[in-house]
Amino acid sequence: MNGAQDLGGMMGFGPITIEHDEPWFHAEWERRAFGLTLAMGATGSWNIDMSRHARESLPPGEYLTSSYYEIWTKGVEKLVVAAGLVSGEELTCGQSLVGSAPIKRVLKPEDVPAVLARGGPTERPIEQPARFAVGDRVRTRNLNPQGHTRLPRYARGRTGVVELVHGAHVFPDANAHGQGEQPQWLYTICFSGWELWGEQADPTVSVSIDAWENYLESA
Amino acid sequence: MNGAQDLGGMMGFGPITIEHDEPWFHAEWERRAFGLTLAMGATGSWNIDMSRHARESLPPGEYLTSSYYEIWTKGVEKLVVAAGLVSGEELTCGQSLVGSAPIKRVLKPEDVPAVLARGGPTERPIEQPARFAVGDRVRTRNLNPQGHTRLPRYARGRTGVVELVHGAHVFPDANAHGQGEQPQWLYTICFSGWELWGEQADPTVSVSIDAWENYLESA
Amino acid sequence: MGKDHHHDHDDHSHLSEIELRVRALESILVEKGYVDPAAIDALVETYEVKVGPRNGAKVVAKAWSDPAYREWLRTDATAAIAALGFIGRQGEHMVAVENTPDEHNMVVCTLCSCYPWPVLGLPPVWYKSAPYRSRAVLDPRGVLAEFGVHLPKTSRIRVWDSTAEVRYLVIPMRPEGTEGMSEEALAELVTRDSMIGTGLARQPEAVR
Amino acid sequence: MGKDHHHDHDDHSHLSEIELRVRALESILVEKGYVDPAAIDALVETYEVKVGPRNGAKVVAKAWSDPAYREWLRTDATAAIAALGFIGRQGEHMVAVENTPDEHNMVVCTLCSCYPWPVLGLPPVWYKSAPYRSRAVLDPRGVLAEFGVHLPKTSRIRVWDSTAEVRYLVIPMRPEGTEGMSEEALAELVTRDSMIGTGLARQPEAVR
Repeated sequence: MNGAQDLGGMMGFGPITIEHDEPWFHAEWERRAFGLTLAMGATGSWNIDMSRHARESLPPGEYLTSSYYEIWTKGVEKLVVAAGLVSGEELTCGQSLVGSAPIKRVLKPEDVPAVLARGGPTERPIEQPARFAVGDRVRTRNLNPQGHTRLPRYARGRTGVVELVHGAHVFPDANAHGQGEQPQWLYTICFSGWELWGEQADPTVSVSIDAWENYLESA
Repeated sequence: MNGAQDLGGMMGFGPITIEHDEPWFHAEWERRAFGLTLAMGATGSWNIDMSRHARESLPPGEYLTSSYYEIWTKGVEKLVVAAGLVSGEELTCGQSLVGSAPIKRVLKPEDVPAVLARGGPTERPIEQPARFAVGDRVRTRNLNPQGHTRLPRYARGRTGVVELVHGAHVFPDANAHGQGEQPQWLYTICFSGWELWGEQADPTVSVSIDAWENYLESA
Repeated sequence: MGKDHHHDHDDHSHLSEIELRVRALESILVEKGYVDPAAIDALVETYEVKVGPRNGAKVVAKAWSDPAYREWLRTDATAAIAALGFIGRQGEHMVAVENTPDEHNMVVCTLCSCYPWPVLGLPPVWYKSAPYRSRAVLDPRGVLAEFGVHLPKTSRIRVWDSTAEVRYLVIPMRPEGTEGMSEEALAELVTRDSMIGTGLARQPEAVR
Repeated sequence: MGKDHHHDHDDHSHLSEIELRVRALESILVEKGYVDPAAIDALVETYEVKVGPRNGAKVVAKAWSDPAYREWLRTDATAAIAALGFIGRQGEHMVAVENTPDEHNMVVCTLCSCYPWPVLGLPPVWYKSAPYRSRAVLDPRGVLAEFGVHLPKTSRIRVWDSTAEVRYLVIPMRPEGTEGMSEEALAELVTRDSMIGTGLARQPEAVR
């Protein structure tokens, strides 16, 4: 979706605030928000693409004025309600009102190292051969889905070159909406700054995105 | 600039709120904000393109969470400071601290009808003939200026057809930055929905923008 | 989520903050002699009392009634509209676009809030809002549906994004069964939204 | 404009609102038995104490020291990094990109905050912030200047936008005058920012 998360090429946010000796967390609530997001993720009630979509579908003004872990917190709130695990009323009054819903698994502290070590690899074997090879010129499609996508607006309808072929990976545009993993070949596509930003761009710059085969056509 | 004002094609703002029997103003402060914006505009201390740029260069999160006349108010605050008419300190403490700066003219109540009737026509005679004619196929340039522009992101690098030729008009990209009016031919360029939004767009839709000659090249 | 309550609270403190801010700004500008508060009153009164969509309705009704005027409006809308006395700020360069059975016109300003003040007055909040500005160019059919306008699927939709100082006035289709109605009566059928393109003209039954 | 004061006020009330909100959410999730609070502790401890950019520094130092490892890192970064024990979440699919005198690499995630956790830990606030995410792809040279990195005007800049689950580790250039230094000593020169591409490796003088 063309939401506020799609920040590439936007202007007006001011300078980058660099914090020296930055702590990993700036407040206790950030620790809890981080941990409970990962712990709920580990229950298997949703996938990472659903999480990202929950965050990016916050109203743009809210997204841009919320801090990072605030966005995570609001994302988890949306996800637990959507998954039927918590009701909106429970969130409103801040306490559990009814019994719990069935859940696939609960992350135990002793399993944390193994779960983190396993991670969530997204590469999948598929039979279909890759349509593109390193060096091929491709054009990104001009897609504007209402749902989740990982094709940023600044890189739509642009011609670039295949630089890496990563194997087939879970397709977020489907996986975010409960349509299964639908794995597809994933490529790194490199564009010149000129192609992305026009003739006034810095000629020394090139930018790549990682793009699924469905995002691409031959150029 | 690629700021929050450039809303065409964004998603996530929710439904349109339609207010029946809507009043022209919703609070007294809106009346005053409206009137003082126009009254200050009439002093000739800046032009309309500078006003628009003052508003659109608010930080995106602030722009999207401010109401309409709040944005106008913040715009006037920036403009009076930039013009040297009011200091930041005066705005902070909410009162005039030093004498006034010279100002070109002050709008008197009895002149309001005439000033509004005159308006601010932007058509200017120029010697250079129009480069494009009705029916020509043109392509918008992919411009990403840090400054003001009236070429929205969704219509950059797109091919369309010249539908109207409006004469030469003040060029906002220059006029907003004190570079003079630099009038240029202005055209209405019509694009298919497909061209703007890709193959999944509604085939019955076409969209036009008004584009200055500098935004265009032959296609 | 305790959220609605918080938002309410925000809105209130917000409103008073902006009230104070506007008041302070006006008092500084007045004290410095840049602004005459009576001029503000006169500006507000103009657009609150004198200028509004009844102006545009007169233009449309005349175009419906008078083929020569309609032709003039098509070829030089600025002059044709000025002939009815509607001129000036935010209407300096007018273009009138006519709906037909095959094509529906709709106006937006995605970059700010450009709107033809002399014929329509000040724009409604929704016209200036992010939901309308973002979606009018991407999904005009969906936007029309939110306004209760359901066009045939084959109707073309033509969106005009007002990115310059040209201002667009939509001439809605004249409703059936209005033959012989006076310009004054016809003007009653012309709503503001029908001249933006988010509505249609009213049926004569609706105003009887 | 009374603005700074207002913002301070906002931040405080904001913080307490979000504190309450996170607390309520955790208590609901714990009460329902979906989350074990000790698991939250263990997750936080992992990334606050155990995993951080020293991991990546070891990878880089080894690549600087051991040509065979460097080649492995280039061709199969996931395996080469796993061989040092750095595996798992947000590092499942690794690619290492090497700076040269002619080309500087820089990593961003414009759409969220993708970052190679096993080698760098959690991302800094600036990496997740709108200013960095918006400008890294449009004006990387300007961004680098804000970080105090001034490349020759002819240097190519290669930006990697992490739009999928592939995570990028920049291998900064090995500083001059570091011949014969041990991997441990070399690792001291490798800053977090140099592995994101917003910094360079430190000069050996800087750490003596």
